[in-house]
Amino acid sequence: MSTLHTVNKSPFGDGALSSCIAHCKAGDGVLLIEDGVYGALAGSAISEAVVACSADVAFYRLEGDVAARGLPGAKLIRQVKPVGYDGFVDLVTEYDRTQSWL
Amino acid sequence: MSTLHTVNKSPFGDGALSSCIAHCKAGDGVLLIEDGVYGALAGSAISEAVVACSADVAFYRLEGDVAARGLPGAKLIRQVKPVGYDGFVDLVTEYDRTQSWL
Amino acid sequence: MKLGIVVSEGPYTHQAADTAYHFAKAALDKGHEVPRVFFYHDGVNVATRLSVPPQDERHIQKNWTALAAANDIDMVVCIAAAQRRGILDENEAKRQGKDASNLAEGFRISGLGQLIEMGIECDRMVMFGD
Amino acid sequence: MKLGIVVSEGPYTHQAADTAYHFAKAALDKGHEVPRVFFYHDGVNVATRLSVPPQDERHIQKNWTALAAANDIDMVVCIAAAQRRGILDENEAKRQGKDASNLAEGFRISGLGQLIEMGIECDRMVMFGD
Amino acid sequence: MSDAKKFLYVNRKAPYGTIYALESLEVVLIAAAFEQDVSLAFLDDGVFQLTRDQSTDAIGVKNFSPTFRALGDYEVTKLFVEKESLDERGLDPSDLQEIVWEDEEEDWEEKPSIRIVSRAEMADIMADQDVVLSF
Amino acid sequence: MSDAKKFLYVNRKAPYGTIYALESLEVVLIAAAFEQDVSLAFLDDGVFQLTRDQSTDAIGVKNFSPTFRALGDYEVTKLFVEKESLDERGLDPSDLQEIVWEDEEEDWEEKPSIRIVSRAEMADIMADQDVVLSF
Repeated sequence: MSTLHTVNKSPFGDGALSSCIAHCKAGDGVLLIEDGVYGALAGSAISEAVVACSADVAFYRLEGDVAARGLPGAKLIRQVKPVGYDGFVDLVTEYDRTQSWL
Repeated sequence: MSTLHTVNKSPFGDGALSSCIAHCKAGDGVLLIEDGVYGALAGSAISEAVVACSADVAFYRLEGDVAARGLPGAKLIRQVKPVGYDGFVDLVTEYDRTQSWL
Repeated sequence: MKLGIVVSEGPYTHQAADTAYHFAKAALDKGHEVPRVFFYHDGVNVATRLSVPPQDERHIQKNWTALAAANDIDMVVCIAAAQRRGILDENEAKRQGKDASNLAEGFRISGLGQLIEMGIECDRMVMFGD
Repeated sequence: MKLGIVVSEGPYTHQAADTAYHFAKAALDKGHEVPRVFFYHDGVNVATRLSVPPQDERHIQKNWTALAAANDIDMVVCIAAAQRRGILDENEAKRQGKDASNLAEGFRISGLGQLIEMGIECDRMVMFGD
Repeated sequence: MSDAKKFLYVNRKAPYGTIYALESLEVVLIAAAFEQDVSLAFLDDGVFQLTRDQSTDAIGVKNFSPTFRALGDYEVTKLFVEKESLDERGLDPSDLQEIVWEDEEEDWEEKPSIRIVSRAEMADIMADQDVVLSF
Repeated sequence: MSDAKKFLYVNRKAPYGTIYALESLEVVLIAAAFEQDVSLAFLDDGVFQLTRDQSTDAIGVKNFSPTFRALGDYEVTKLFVEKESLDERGLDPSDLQEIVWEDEEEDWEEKPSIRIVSRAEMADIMADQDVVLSF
């Protein structure tokens, strides 16, 4: 039994991603959507926390939101895997429940 | 020439108060309103930053918002002075401009 | 699978209604069911038929109305949230003595019980908000 | 002094429209002028006359309408923001081919120039939002 | 109706600045009629919803905090509050209102509804649900 | 109309997740007609508004980032971007689009509109305004 967490806010101005990471369990997934995709930026003030957590939690980013925001692939944390809206749907069905960190 | 800054968000989930403090100048004022009044709580994770800044910046809290949120006077940082809506108006006129940290 | 969707923020101001729309479309494309979408908080504002976005922007309400019609989605707008924010169907407008209504086609106004029911009957529930 | 006010969030969802109201009242009580209040972003939703809050809650739109009438405040709703969000006066509704309008008494729809003008002509400007 | 599901209502936002706390409570009151297994989680700024002595006269907004004390009558008796969230905010459990429910099975004994839990326990509670609603 | 006032438009929010960035830009375009002294500040998540290569096809939302490049035509030529905000987000100035204006007084020479400033300089800029609008 594991959870897909979605985070839709930039981690630089808002505590949602930090709180989500602090409440994740091994085997959970975290999907970054909307302004949440800024959490996939490498070399940022919060990227170490994401990389550390990714040891036992799977991280995903919604590609449409990444492209909209012009984030270059080379600047993204490689442990955060890209998915489309169809991949989003698959994740929702693969995990046992979804928790939105609004 | 000095500025009245208003902050209306809780400093625990949102970066507005930190950013405001980082951009204040000596002689400015910071008025905590709405959920911003949580920034007046003593002994919190951010109270030291407020106390340190209050050495050369005047801090105020909107009393109606403090009362609504049930924050006991004994738990508030004493450097943050209470004002009502009328005091809010006075502050706006006394400082040269107002900047809202939305 | 049956996927329930909650939209908690208003159109244009927050991306939630857009993301929920793309998610619902992708789910239907994959053969899942989306029996109901529940609009709560400012999400009820998606359901106004008076919105006139610029020509070069998407029309969020019309997108939802079309998707629901094509896929038999029950789009429920929370009555308590809608009343506060001025979203009324014709019956509600009459009952409240208002001279106009603004609910768009494909949406219906009902109670929060429909949200709980969706949670009970769907295999997964996804919330989009702020 | 002349104090200009901007309201950037919708009623009930955010406290902004309430705080702005209490601020405006206090300013007028102290003998200041509030020549204009500008409603932008979701703030335009304050201006719907279709809102029906519960009996034991304040009626934000009616409070503003009464305050403006008593003190000759020019309440301007941004046209571009209003169109996106479905706030229309009768003229706009006709022009856009809509069968209903929802703008409340005391509010008028106009352009962003009115916001800049307020900034130029007022001694202070205060923004309430999210 | 299928078997009872576990519903968790997650509250992470402060009251009054936004309406989420109030509208979350409205959902919980309705949910009680559906005979599901209901829990409420208060973490991050959500812990502020439960402070004592809220008095909203000056801001002209309805004080909905007494409603939390009525939850027991709706058989909503599990209010989990995260200790770390209180600590970060300079709050003690004694700053929260007392909320009780009457245990029918133990001669209507009054029991506390609020349970202070650690962050790790909160994570366990979240992981043990069928449906998680966030406000 | 009185003498020109100094207007600062403060942008602290990211684009697309919310509409503030777009509606801020709509204000700036209108403001340009009023012959005031206009500056734009980008700090905190506001720096994300200026990234290159924004492509919104997949999310179905209008890409408004090219509009920033038109600001020069409206005589809006001062876009202050905070260096510390870029650093915290792992961004370099080279990740931002190039925005230029043509200086009429120097034979229409193209000059950069974006000026990277320190946090302390940003505070000075804010303190030097008549009207500050926040989006």
